[in-house]
Amino acid sequence: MSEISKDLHTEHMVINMGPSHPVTHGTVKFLATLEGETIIDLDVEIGYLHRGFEKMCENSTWQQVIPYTDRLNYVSPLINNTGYALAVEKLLGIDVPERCKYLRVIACELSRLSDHLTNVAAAGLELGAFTAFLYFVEARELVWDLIEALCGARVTVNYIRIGGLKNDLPERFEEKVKYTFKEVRRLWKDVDKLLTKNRIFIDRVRGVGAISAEEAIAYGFTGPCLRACGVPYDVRKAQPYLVYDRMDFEVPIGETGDNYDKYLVRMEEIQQSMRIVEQALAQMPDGPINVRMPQVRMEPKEKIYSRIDSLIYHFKTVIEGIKPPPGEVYLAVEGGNGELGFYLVSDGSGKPYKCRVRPPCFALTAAMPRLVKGRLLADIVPTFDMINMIGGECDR
Amino acid sequence: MLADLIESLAKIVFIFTVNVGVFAPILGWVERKQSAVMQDRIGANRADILGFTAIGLFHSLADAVKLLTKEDFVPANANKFFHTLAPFIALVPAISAFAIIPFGGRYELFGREINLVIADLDVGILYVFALAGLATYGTVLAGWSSRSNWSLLGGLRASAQMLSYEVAMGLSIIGIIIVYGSLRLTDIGAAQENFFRWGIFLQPVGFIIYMTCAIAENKRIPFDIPEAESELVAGYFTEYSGMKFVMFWMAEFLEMVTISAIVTTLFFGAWHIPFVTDAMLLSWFSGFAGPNGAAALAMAVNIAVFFAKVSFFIWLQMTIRWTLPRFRYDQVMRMCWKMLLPLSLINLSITGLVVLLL
Amino acid sequence: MELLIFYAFCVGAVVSALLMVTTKRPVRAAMSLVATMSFLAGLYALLNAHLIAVLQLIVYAGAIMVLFLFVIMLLNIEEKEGKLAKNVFFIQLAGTVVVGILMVAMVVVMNKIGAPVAGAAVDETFGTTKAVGWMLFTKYLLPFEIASVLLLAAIVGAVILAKRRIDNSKA
Amino acid sequence: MSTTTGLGQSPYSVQVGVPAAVLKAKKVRRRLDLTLWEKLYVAEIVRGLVITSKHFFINMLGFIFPPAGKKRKVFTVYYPEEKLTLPSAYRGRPVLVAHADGSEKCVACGLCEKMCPAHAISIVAAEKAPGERYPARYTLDLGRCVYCGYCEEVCPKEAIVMSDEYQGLAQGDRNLLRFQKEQLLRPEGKVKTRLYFVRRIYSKWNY
Repeated sequence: MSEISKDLHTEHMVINMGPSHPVTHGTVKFLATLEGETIIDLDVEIGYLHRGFEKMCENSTWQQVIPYTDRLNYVSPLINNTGYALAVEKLLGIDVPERCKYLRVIACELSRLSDHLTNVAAAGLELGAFTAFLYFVEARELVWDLIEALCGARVTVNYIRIGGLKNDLPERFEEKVKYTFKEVRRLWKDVDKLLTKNRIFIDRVRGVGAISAEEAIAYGFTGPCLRACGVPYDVRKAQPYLVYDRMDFEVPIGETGDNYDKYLVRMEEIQQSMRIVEQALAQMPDGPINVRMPQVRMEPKEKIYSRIDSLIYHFKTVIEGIKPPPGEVYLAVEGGNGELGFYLVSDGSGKPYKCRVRPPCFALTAAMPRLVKGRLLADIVPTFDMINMIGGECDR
Repeated sequence: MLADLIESLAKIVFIFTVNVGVFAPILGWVERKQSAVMQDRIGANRADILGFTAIGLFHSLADAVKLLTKEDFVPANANKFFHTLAPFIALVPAISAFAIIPFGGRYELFGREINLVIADLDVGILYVFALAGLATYGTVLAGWSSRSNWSLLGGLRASAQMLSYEVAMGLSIIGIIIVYGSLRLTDIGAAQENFFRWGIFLQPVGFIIYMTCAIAENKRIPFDIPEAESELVAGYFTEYSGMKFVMFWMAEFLEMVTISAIVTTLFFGAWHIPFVTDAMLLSWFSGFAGPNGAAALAMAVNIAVFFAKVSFFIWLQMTIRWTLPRFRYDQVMRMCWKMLLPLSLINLSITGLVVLLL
Repeated sequence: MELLIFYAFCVGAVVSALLMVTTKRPVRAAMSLVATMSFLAGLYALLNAHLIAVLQLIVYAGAIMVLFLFVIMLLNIEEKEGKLAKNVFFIQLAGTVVVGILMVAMVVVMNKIGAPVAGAAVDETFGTTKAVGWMLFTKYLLPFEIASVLLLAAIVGAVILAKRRIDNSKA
Repeated sequence: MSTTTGLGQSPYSVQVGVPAAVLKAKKVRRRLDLTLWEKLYVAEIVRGLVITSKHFFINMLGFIFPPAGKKRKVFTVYYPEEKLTLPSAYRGRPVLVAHADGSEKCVACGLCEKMCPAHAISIVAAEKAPGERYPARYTLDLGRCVYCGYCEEVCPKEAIVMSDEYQGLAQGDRNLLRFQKEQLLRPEGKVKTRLYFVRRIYSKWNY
């Protein structure tokens, strides 16, 4: 070591990215140690959005949990609703009618559509491509219009019920879907042209945040981030729930697991989701949407107004709650970010004894230091965007 | 002597009004409105005077009032002197760069020869580079004096980027200088009377390099890494508010106008309409307006054409800004030193060779 | 009028140069130097040497001083007093003596040579880009080329020195 | 790590027991290398500019010559002047339904209070006449309400429904958001469509 460099006074710069920083949407803090602009250490601090979801569930009846699940991954709330409802139904050992299953598939895929649109758009926004962001937000707005027509709200949907659904399809829904998907496909093409082959965008995302399939599995990756590594794992295919086994769709996979692959996988999944919705609408049979079990799903209003036995059941179900048999159950659905699991324990009372959520983005966020260490400060941006951490889901 | 003074004063007042009075405030509105229309939105349309909104134009007025009355916040640890000085250093070169840009031809009006340029300097375009070099201090000092990590990183990035791109920018212009054989912008402008001798046909590569470097020098997307809001919050002006913030903002817009004006002058025929020479204009107008009236009308046409071209390039820069994602820090530097600099050197030597052989 | 501006620039240059020397804060000193450079550029411009003025701004104020500032910022030198602060009095005394001697020498030299020539004394093309370029590439071609080779050598040397240091620190 | 190595040899489908044909994996990486033309930046940048300026000019035309029946081509809504047409499923602020004589339909059974996930409803019940209950006080804290629509769903008397009102909910004082019975009461005619919607969606497809 020469004399000069011995005296040379260098020190690392420690910066706090977040919790309120433009890139840390979802409220998270990165404690980054920089050498120049290179990240030599990164610490992720989560928990800024902790609401005590799991504890809250223990103090509410089984039905009351559903609005809470809306707030888990607030970009794709319908999938959370579905996952929870399916888990409770598994606990109860009941099966919902055919039409309900198809409607749930449609709801889930619309939600996934809005999730991926938001994610890709936000990634573009944070890399500076504001116009691409707004094109996809426009598309998402159209999808949300569909969701609003279906559920009555855009984000806090509260649509899926244990043993059924809140309501049936609104009038002229197929027409709206047709119009919306035409527009979404047009905007998808525009964004594809703006970003996919743009050298600036490719330079920013390709090779950044790459991870091998083995390591990704070891970290507990699921969803688009795992598929980007080349593993065709999709809960909809691996353990088909609802009627996904009747749908014809492909699982897009990448090669290296870098941000470019994650982007491409999400872009492709937008297309696949639209295909699934169209197929489900075409195949959907007529029939009931709720199970005929007054102790689980309330009776039609007219019966409640007119018949005393229905009314008594209604009161009992609401006040005491649904009473699944004691036991425990784990059920996973394919959420917007990956495998969204619900682990429920029942002690036979009207309230969950334990409701634990396996959030897909928790494992992804945990891998952030591995993904960006040794890279430049600016690489946090696309990597974190493609991980798509949602505070509500990660912190619960 | 007095007439000279009046003439140059008139020109200064004209340019100052056009730049600071018209372009700077309106560009804020244009940026919002144009990006909105590009992105299928409506954009600013709320500010009104007596219920009259003028498609949102009053927003620039409202912005000005708001920002002027806003608290001028200086961080506790900041170096107050340089923190205050920095925005001025950033703004002054942006305003004064326009002095050497000709916005019209040379005409005889009431027996006086009037040249539509404030200062017809012999060194011409180099003056702009000198001012661009000084503008660097604004950002560097702003980044340093704020005593914030984000500002410091932004200031460091800004100084490295602006220094590097100045080199490539200078070299890209030399091709044009060789072709027209003058540094004087009025000469270059006058030489482009012939449509087929416009700079864009003679130096297409030079145009692309210059445009790239100029946008980089102005620190706008895709080269806005010194202020990249998703990485550095707002880079070197993170800690600025109120009037000082506006000065950076205005400097950016004025630089945009200057860049457009230089591109127009060097590459797109300055004040000329394709296939129409100034003499033709004069002969057309003198038919009904007399010699003085014809000169005045021709001057007006020149100015209108020049600013129309400038407006187009402003539109183009805005479109670029709202279309592209931004580079990464190392990619910006690599692009400058490994792509633009060699490219401009090659362009330069080829131009020199061709000029020598012809 | 022009003379007034000339003197104003002179005073500015001297004052900022003095500030540069006396201030103990690195950034302030660097910025004073920038101011000196700018005033000098103004002086050149008033002396009809436009090209030199602009080059002064581009090269010294625009590029080299930015690098100075860059380094100062990177090293994050605090606004501390220098090590010599203890013997302020002697240093000031010594400085005064040296400056005084220089002043006297300058006055003597000035008297010998005579007053600086006025701007009007030179011919029309003085200081234009063409004239300077012509001189540079004909009469002073050899010194010009030698200077450029010297600079190249300096750059290569700097790179080599910097590189070796990094290698050493790794080993 | 050691348990997951060797993934390259055995496809993942074998591990999860799903045949590869079912998974229908589709490679998305279209090309590994960029062509020289794309490496030059310029072509793709120009393509991007063409797209955004296409939007720009179409929208500009849409502002100057709006399409028939609309004010402009972009679908942004000038909010206070123009309003969205809400779907029939829309859940706005919950309101109480009043009889024709102005008295509330509610019989203070307390189901909505019990079901409300946000504990926004509190009812104090009283009796008008023996056996005829009514809510002496009905407080709905709209600062807590999450608009889930459970109250409407469980009400056996069609006494509380989700209206299409969404304005006037921004207050500086939380106490102003504690709506009392009088503020919540709406005549039956005003919420007729919603009542019809609720009755229909619950009966049409339930069985």
